[in-house]
Formats: sequence, structure tokens, C-alpha cells
Amino acid sequence: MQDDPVIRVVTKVLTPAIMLFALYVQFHGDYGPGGGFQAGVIFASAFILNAIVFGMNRGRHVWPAKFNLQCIALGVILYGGTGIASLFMGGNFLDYNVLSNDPIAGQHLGILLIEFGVGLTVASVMVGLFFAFANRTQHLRLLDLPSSSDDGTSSKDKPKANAKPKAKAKTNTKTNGAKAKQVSTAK
Amino acid sequence: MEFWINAALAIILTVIGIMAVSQHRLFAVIILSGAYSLVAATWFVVLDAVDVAFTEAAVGAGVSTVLALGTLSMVPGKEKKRPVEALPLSLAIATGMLLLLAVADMPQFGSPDTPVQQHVGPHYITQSEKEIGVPNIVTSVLSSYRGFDTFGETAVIFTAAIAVFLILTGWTRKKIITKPKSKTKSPELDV
Amino acid sequence: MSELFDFLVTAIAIISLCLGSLGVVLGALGLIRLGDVYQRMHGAGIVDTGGAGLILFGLLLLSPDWTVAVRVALIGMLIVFTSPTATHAIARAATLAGIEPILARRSRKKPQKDDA
Amino acid sequence: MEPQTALIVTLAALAIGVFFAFIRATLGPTAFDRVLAVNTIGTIAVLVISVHGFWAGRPEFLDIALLYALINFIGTIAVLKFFRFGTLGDHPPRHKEDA
Repeated sequence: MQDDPVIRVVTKVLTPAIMLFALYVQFHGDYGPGGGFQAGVIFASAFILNAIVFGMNRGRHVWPAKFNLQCIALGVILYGGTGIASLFMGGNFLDYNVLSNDPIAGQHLGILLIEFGVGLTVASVMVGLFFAFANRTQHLRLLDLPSSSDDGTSSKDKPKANAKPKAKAKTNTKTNGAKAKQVSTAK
Repeated sequence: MEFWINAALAIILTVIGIMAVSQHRLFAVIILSGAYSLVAATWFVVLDAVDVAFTEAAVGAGVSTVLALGTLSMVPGKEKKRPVEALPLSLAIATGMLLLLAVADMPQFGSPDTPVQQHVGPHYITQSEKEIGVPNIVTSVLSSYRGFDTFGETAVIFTAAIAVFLILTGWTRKKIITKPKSKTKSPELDV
Repeated sequence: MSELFDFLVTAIAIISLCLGSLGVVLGALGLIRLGDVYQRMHGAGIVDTGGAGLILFGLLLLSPDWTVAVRVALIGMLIVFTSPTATHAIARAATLAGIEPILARRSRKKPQKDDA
Repeated sequence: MEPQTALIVTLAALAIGVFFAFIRATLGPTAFDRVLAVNTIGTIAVLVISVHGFWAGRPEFLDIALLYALINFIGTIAVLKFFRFGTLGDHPPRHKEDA
């Protein structure tokens, strides 16, 4: 997918728009549908689209593994921290009235902070999961482990036309040729 | 008019469910589960549950389809055929019957005089504007009245993610990388 | 004067809604009747540009206040960005998978299978 | 002919559109017909949610329509990458059956 200029350009244009939409959903949660959880998922889908189109290494370069794990913890710390802060200010745990001078403003601030914490956690979890799943092949290669059923050689000579039902349209004879070449080159 | 839309969506949902269960090609199952989430999200839209529709569309149709596709390259394309044993099947049918029995005497869908609606609900609906001042009652209940519970949910997401990373990226496996393959620093933490 | 203006706006909105729904039906029909993946993309294109464009334009005129209008415009812009790209990606994947487009039969003989 | 009836007419036309696209999704000989049909069903779903939002007088649905147009694009790109490379990652899949 990396070699297709159209998709690269459109992804470059779309990714900031998706992130902006995620932030809109995040901070719009008080007045309409949306909130931390949905915003986190949309934020993660921007990174996933980037990783799919520009390749895993570029994707991993954008959000490194270590920072990704730290962000998961950071979200939960932000949430718990707001609770502890309201403890210090005299209220009980997670009671936002005391967070600022008048209760309503305190509630708004508290809800804003914890929604941001939830969004951060969910976004980094989804991105981490995607890289953990999609990067498995590279990881196994580095660990030099045979994958669960490494019978690569046997199925080399009978490549299927496509995953869908085996309806052999007349154009598909050429597909088998192309698929075989593709499978061998990709090996 | 509303009833017919609900009925049509319910039928479509069950048809997609049956197709997904009877399908053996894992790729088709993933796409059908994406379609299932789309129809469920549309149904929540018709039922006026906007936040749930939002989450269902974002998570069900979007991320879970892509995550499942990400894993599909590691598993064979077809589901292995297993004979249907008698005991689990009968257990499943028995629990199904019990649930149907329980559904029979649940209160009518959305009727106001059930204990659930009477207990704390009215206080939230009437006081939410004064106490918290957030127009969207769902958000005010979710993050302020029920803030401690949502804190628990965030902690659950956190632990689930850490568990997945522990299993998948081999922290538990003894280190096999003797000499780093690629010239770059061998990613001991390759999440 | 403004009453006439409102009437005109709703009239235009209703016309564009009907034309848009016609576009969607025709596009979907094209999706079925056309013979090959590449021809069916024209049908899908009609659904995206003709159908979605006109329907969203009608909704734009019907929207009560500007916040709703902005969201409808955003949806229209997103569809203009993503749908042609998706169709392009499908066409590219199809050609790389080796599916041959059915070329015009009348002008020259269809290429034989062996020398394809 | 007020706006409400026009919206209902549009909903009916969109339902017909979904029905036609669903026929193509089931019939489609090659996998790319199916991806095209599912993509069209996604776009029509966006339109259904928007028109239903306007008909029911609830403009919050437009956020869901915007989100779904986005998800539809990402899903199509992921499926196409899976068709071509057999995996979403960079390396060819270990399991070679009919990836």
C-alpha cells in the first residue's frame, strides 16, 4: 500500500482531520454525544490508518513502543490524580466540587480532566494492541521462533485465486499466474 | 412506523448473526461481524441512544474489524471443523431456555414505574443541571455521579492491555535473541 | 420577502433531495447491471457524487442553524475525499490482482486468452 | 410536498439502494466486487443516519454519520491491504494457506 501515491496523499491530508475530529468528540462530550472513550478510539484509528498506509516501521516511529506504554499508565494516573487532588482540597475522593472556587466550575474542570485521562488511556491501548497484533510476524522473525504451523513450503504450488468463493470467472486464469508470481516474490 | 423499523432491523441482525456463525472462512466472519456492528449502531440510532450508537460504530465496526484483520495473517484461513459434542450443546440450550424464562417476567420495555427508574434515576435527571451544570446527562452521570466506577473501568482497560502485551511481546519468554539480527538496536520491547 | 425566500430554499432543498435519491437508486442499479468490476465503479461513483452530494446539499438547505450546517458540510467534504480514494484503491488492487477490464468488443478482436 | 415527506422519500430510495448493493455483495464473482458493494453500503448508511437525524429532528446523529464515513474508509483500506499483502504488517504472513 506504501507505493500508491493517491492513498499516501489522502492519508496525509486526512490524518490531522481525524485527530481534530477526535478532539472535538472529546471536548464536545459535555453538550452532545461523545466523551473520553469514543474520542480515544477515533484518535487511535488515525494512527492505525497511518500505520496501514505508511507501513509498520513508520507507524511505530510516530508513536514509539515505550512512549505508548507510558501513555497507557499516564491516562490512569491523570484520572486517579484528579481524585487525589480533590482529596487534598478538602473534598472526598473524586468529588470535583472543591477543584475550583465555585462547584459548577469545579465539576466542569473535573469532568474535562478525567475524560481526557480516559481518552488518553483508550487511544494508547488501541494503538498498542494494533501494533502488538499486526507486528507479530516481524516479532516472531526476530525471536526466530517457528510460528504455530510453519508449513510454508507445502502450499506454495497451489495459490488460491482469492479468499472469496472459488467461482472461476474466465479472467481468473490470468489471476492464478499473477498470484503465483506474487506469492513467490513476497516469500 | 417506529415498530416496523425496529422489527426490520431485528430481523437483519439475526440473519447476519446466523450467517456469521455458519460461516467457516475467518475473513468472511470478520466482515460479517463488522456488518453486525453497523446494523446494531443503526438500531441504537433509531432507539435514540446516541452515545451507545457512537461507541458501537467506533469500536464495533471500526477498530475491532481492523484488529481482527491484523491477527488473521497468523492463523489459517479456515476454521477447523470440530464435531458438535452433546453435553456442551445441551448445556447451552438449557441456559438459553432459562434466560428466555427470565425474560418473560421482566418489566415492559422502558416502562417508567419499574424500581430501576424510581430509585436514583429521577434525582439524577432533575438535579443534574443544578449540581453539575453539564447539559449532557449521560456524561454527567458517567463521569461525575458514577466517577469512581468509571475509574474502575479505566483501570480494567489498563490491566487488560498490560496482560495482552505481556503475552504477545514475549516478556515472559526467556530471551532467545543471542546476536541482534538487524543492525538497529534489537527491540527488546517490541510492542 | 423573507417568506418567499424561505419557500424558495425549501423548494430547492426538496428538489435536490429527490434528485439525490434518484442518483442513489440509479447508481446502485448500475452497480448490479454493469458487467465488470471496473464498470461497476462508475455505478458506485454515481452513488457517491450524484446521490450523496445532492442529498447532503438538500440537508444543508434544510438545516435549522449553522452548527448543523457545518456538520453536514463536513460530512460532504469527507465523502468527497474518501470515496474516490477508496474506489481508486479497489481499482488498483484489482489490476494488481490481475483482473482484466473487458475492453470494447466492436473496435478490435478481444485478446485471445493464450497471448494475454 | 413539505420537507418531511421529501425526507421519507429519500429514506425509501436509500433503502432500495442498500438492497441493490446487498445483491451485488452476495452475487459479486470476484472479491473486489464485494469490497466495492460494502463500500457503497457504507456510504448509503452514512446518508441513512443523516437523513434519519433530520427527519427525527435530532441533529446529534450527524456526528455518528461523520464517524461512520471515516470508519468506512479505514475498513476498506485495511481489507484491500489484507487482500494484496495477506497481512496488515510489513512482513509476509507466516501461514501461507489462502491468505
